[in-house]
Amino acid sequence: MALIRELLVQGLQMLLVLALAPLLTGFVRKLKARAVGRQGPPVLQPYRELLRLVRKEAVVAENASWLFRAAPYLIFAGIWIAAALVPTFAAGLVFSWSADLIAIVALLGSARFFLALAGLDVGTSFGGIGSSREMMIASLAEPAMLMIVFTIALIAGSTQLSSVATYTMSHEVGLRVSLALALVALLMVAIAENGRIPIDNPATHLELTMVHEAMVLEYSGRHLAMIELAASLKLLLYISLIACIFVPWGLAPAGAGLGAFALGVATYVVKLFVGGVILALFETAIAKMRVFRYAEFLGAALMLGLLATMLVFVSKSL
Amino acid sequence: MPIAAALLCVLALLGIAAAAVVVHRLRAGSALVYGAAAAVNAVLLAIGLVFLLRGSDPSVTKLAMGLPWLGAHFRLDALSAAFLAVVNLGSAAASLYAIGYGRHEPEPARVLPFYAAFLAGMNLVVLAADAFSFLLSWEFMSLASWALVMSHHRERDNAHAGYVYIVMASIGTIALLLAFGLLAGAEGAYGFDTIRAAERTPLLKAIVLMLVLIGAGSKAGLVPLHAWLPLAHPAAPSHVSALMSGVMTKVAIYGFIRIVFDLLGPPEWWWSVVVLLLAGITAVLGLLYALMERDLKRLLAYSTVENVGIVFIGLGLAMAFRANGLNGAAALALTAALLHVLNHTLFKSLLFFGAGAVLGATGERDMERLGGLIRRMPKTAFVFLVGSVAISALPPLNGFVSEWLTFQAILLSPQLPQWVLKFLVPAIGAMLALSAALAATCFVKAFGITFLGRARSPAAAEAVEVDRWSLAAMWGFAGLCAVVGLVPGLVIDALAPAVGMLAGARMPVQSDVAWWSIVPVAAARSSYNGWLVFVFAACSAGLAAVLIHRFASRRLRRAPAWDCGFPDPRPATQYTASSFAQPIRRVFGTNVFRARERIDMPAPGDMRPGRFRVRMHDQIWDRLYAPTAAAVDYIARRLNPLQSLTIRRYLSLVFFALVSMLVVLAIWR
Amino acid sequence: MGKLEFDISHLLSGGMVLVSLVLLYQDRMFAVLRFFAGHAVVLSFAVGWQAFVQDKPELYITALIALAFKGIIIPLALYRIVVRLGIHRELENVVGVGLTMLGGIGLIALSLIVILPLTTAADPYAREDLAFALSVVMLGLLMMITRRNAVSQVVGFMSIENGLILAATGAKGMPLVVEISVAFSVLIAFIVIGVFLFRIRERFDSVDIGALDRSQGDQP
Amino acid sequence: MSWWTENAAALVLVIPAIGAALLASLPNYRISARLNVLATGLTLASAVALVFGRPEAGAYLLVDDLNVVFVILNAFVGFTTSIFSATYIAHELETGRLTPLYLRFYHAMYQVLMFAMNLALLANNIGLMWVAIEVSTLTTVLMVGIYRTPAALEAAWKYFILGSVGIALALFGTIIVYVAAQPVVGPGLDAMAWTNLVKHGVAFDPALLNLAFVFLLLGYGTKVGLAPLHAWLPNAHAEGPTPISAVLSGLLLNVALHAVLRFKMLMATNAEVLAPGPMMITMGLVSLIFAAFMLYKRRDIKRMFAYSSIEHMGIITFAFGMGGPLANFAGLLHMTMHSLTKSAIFFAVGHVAQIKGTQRFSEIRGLTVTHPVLGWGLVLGVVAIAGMPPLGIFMSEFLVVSSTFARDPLLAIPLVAGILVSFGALFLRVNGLAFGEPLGSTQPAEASYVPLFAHLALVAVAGVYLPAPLVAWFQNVAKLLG
Repeated sequence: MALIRELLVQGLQMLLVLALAPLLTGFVRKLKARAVGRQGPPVLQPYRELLRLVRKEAVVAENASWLFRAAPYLIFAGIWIAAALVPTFAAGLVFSWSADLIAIVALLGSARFFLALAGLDVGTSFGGIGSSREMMIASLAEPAMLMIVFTIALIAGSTQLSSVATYTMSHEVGLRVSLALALVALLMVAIAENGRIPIDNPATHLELTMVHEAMVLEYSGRHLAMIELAASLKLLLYISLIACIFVPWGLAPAGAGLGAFALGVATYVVKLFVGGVILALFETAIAKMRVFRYAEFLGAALMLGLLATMLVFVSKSL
Repeated sequence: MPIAAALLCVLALLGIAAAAVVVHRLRAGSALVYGAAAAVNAVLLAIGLVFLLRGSDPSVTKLAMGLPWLGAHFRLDALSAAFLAVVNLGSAAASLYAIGYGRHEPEPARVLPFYAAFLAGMNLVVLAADAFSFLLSWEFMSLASWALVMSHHRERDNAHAGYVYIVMASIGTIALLLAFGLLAGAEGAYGFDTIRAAERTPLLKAIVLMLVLIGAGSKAGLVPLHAWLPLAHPAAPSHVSALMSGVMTKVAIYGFIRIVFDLLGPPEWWWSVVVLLLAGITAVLGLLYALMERDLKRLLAYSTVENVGIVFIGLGLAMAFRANGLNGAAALALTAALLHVLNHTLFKSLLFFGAGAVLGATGERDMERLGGLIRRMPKTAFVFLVGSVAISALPPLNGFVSEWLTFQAILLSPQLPQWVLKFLVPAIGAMLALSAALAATCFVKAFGITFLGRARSPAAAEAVEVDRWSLAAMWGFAGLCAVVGLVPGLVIDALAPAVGMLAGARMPVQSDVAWWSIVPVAAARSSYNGWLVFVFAACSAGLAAVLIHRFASRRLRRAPAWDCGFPDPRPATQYTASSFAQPIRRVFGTNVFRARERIDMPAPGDMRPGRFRVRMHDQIWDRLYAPTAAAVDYIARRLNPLQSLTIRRYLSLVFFALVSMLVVLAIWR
Repeated sequence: MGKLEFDISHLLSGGMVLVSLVLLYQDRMFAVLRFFAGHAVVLSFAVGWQAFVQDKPELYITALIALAFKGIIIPLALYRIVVRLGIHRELENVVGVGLTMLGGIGLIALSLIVILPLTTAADPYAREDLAFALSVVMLGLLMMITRRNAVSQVVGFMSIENGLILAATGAKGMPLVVEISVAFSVLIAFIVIGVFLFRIRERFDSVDIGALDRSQGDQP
Repeated sequence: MSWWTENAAALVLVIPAIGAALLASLPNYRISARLNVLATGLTLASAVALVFGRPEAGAYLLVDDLNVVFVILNAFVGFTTSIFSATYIAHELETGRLTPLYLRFYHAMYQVLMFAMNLALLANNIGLMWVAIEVSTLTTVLMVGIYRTPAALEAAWKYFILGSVGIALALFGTIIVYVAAQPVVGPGLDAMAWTNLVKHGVAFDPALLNLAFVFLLLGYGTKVGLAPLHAWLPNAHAEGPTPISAVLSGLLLNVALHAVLRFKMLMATNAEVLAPGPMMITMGLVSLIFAAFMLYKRRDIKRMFAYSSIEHMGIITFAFGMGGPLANFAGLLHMTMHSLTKSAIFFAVGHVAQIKGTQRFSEIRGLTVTHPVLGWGLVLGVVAIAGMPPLGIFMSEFLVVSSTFARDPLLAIPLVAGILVSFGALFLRVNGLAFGEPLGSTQPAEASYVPLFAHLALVAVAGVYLPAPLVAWFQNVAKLLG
């Protein structure tokens, strides 16, 4: 009985993230438009786009291989699973132990792996640009991410997100320098990973500096829909990750009652809202970088992460 | 008596080698030899596995060979069994693969005998239990593999590769020889059991460690002793490359573990600092080299260097924990290392098989002349993809598991008392993470440029799928990559005896954890469940696909590539291997390789094509190897006149020798 | 042995050292040959005297050989070769005579020093004799390496043998001295060198080893 | 049989002597080649007989553990070389480099050389030993010069001058030993007999022994080919007929080494003398390192392997200089293995040079393609001489290096360096010789592979398995050498 309930909760979480992701994207777009004084698309626009895309027929390049057609589903699946494993409204989900934070990061890595391959599959110049830059960014962002994971794991004594969340809630962790650094680093990584300004501009086309869009240039129809959905899922994932690690309050503890869950969902939505607002403002505030400044940006993230890890020992030893 | 059986198998291999000298003339000769070798390997594999799973006691034997007063000792214990299994797993697959691949061999006479001898040598190293037999097998292994590297001796590079290889190998052997000299002492107690029993001063142990790092490290490919590896591994026929990269480096790692963990006695904590630093640098540099490569097999060879680095990170951690009596943690780190040994054998052999298939089908190793093979040889492409995902440490395949375990071990580093280690280990973790991420980049490049896109040369356009035998070997290893990745608990438990004997503890039993997930320390701390993740992903992907095809559109139209409106049919417009690596080169290359880009852009109206050239320097070669060679050459040149003096001058030499000796005699008292 | 005998043998072996020095000093081919003959004669006297003192008649043979071969035949043979090759004028030393003499003195000193630590228990004559013989040997060697001309090198070599034979006869009751001296002088000095000079002459009209060294097997 | 064993020692000397006489008088070279093989074969048989029963030491002849090793090795290599020389010489006659008359001389000299070397080994009398070594020098001088080319004559001349100077020094040493022995043992032959010398060595005057050893080491060391006394060796090897190169490298060097060892044993008996070890170690290391570097710039195959002989003699001398059961054992083993391997290499090289009509590296390539058997034989030989397993030299180098490093690390470093440097040179060359696009004549070889592969087989077996009696015997000798 309990198991079934657990499974239901888990399923609920999966559906929840799936449902909220486009909304978040649309919300951010809207907000950005407003911030620069435009009307902007309606908040529900992303849902419409997805529906339109899946209905359209898919146009595929002649020399595209099976990998090209399989990739979108794999990418979507990878990111969805990852998103489903991050505690959003309830800690201690039944399958949360099937992958810890490192595994989640790696799952995103697999998704990216296939995305980059898909970019290369048709053999166009744009696809190549996109993939090579995406992988370059990733190969700098991942170490930074893992440094952050280390920091958190060293403080919380676990890489298990549920445990981390409960630890952050239960203990009086206090304001740790290393945690602050980790947070900053995590934000930078999140920006890079989601291809937001200043790394990449999700709204561009035909710009030699674009990364993600260049990769998916050949996609259309349902495939494109999958990829777009995956992209917004990823954004959601990172925000809920930050939320779960740094502001876990409101998460329903394992095996809690319905009330707790309701509260959890509510707080979660609030967190997403706040995250979206911050992101939108940040993006409108600054300009995009040159491609080869990424290295410095992400290098800074990596250094912050490393510094955070080092500081953990110091603050512990104090 | 398992050891006797194992030795008989080795004898059989030697027999095959001898037979091969004549058999190769037959039409089915090579198939015969490889088949026989595969069979023997299978038996050895079985011996190793049974021994491990049964957890039997060491089985020892002594032959009246080798050093007369000592005899040749052989011993099969958990560690040897584990490596026996790994070695023969790789060898069996290689032999199977070669049954098909060997047909392409122009001169089988130059491969077959040495192939079997090489296998025998590797097995003997793992079984040997006294310094002499160990080194004899070790050097025999090097010799046989040298002959294999020289098998395509008409290409000039191969001769050079073979030369560098054999010289480096002998340097390594000499280092090990010196190490054993210290271990055995002046009376020459060369038996491993006596060495194990002896007491030593810290200084002596430190010297031995350094020598072993040189000896085993040079064979395994630790930077900066890796220089021979990317030359020699690709030079050999592909199934041999697979053996050298996938198996021989493991034998080298076995040598390191055997001496440092088993024979040398309890480690000092600072040893791990040395090992960790070397390992971290190896992991990152190996991959940067690989990223800069455009030769598929050399790329794979360099990535071997990286993976060796990862294994050594695990070993270094194990040392650190062991030195501080944290046996549990040591067990975790060591398990990670051993598991990665197995994993690397699996996917590196698989990838080399794939590269061999490509080479056989197109005659090309240069990625810039390949491309689009996923359509010409889909099966090979698929297994190569599996290998690439696995080696990039991506879930749900095996590469991820071992790196995940290594990370878990790194996360235990706060328990270490020494501040140096407290700070170093996370940095090493960062390096590990960096290398993992770069590995993904590298293999996106390797797979993407080779198999995706459009064919860059006629050869690639006309490629055909490889034979059944080769495919069988590749499928087998791809399957194993998946199995180990999905249910790693079984392998971890199988490795437990070996770990227990070295680390003094073992990881918690995994096979009885709920849902077969793996829990290195405690469930609350961290856990991972490969097959569940896989099932989830598969289901959701499948579900999504089905739903969309069922309820939304399933229509598909083939059209020319869109390419933002500027499609260009010429394959030359695709991204190439080097252009793919360009961002990374910009980021790292300038310092690591002193990479300099020269762009020659014609003035407007000038019709000649623009040119872009990159020059890179292997700094390790330039600063370490080239000067050494130059020094030897210089001395040789300066001494050379001494052999064309006049008789009178020679007489004066004699005269002065005599006088100086008499003077010595005079001033003696 | 008594005082007188000792002094005489001492004198004779000392005389050999002296002659070697003189030999080292010469810069004319014929003079070299002449003094070499003298060297041999002194040797034969020394050996003869030992034969008389130790009354070992077979040593007389050695003395006779020394006198006949080294004193007369070989010098004559060499003389003829020199004449035939017309090399009697040039006799270039490698280092100046003065330096050579200094070296010679140094060598003698060295050999004395080396022999010195001998326990006095050893028969005194053996000590002296060894010291002188050693000096002669060293001087001969020095001569070989300071002369560019094959003939004078051969001479140097033979003066080494003289030293050896001096030592051998000095050693009381040493057997095989005769055989050894025969082996040496006859075999080496005469046949082989003869053979070689012959061939060398017919190949490169000179015995100058410099000429021999022209064909360095391994040079480009 | 019993008669055989009783007179084995004498036969080892008599057979070559008779052989020499016969061969000198026989005009037909085919028969004489066969007779040569027969004589050496008989010598070998009687040498082997020495294992079963050995006569007690006489006034002139002595058979003990030490020299039995050498005698048998000597007879064996002499035998195989004579087989090789039969085919080799035939070819030389076809190409007209030698005339029947010279062949007659050659074969006679071959037997004389055998006789001289066996005598040098068996002599119980230092004077006799000296005479024998002298004779062996002269015979080899004549054989080196046999081609009468300018290069050959020069080589012979060099060899002759340096050899006889060395021999002279050795004689002086011998005399001093006698002077040292005479007061103790009493005048006469007894004072020159090994048996007595070793027995009474304790009482000898140490100063004299020291002096003697200096001269003996330099004198016989010249024949061993230790740097800086080595000058004659490369030329003699390069210019003489290859069988002689094989015998020189494989045997004559050993004979001289045997003499040095004898005197080392004598030194070992006396406590006050300064240890011969350091001197031998120094000369060994100098030879090793010098030769190792000299290997690089060689253009001539035989010359290169001559230098490699110097190198190995260096290692052996070093090992004996280190002393102790392990090092001495290793030294003996290394010496045996080196004789077999090096002569095998020269067999191969000889045929190669005959086929290709040149000895220059630059004109030979891809042997394993054009002449697989010969090529791989050569590769195997080089692999063996480079100290690779599973061949014999690996075992001895293993023992020398490891024990040295354990006892005196600082000495091991130059040793190891030398070994590595020479290793590099050898493989650099074998890469060029055996592999790559073939170069030079591809005519099939009419070669005698039996000696070549017999030697290599022995070396290969010895690498992994040494028969117990041989071991016991070596260990015994190692003990004697102290």
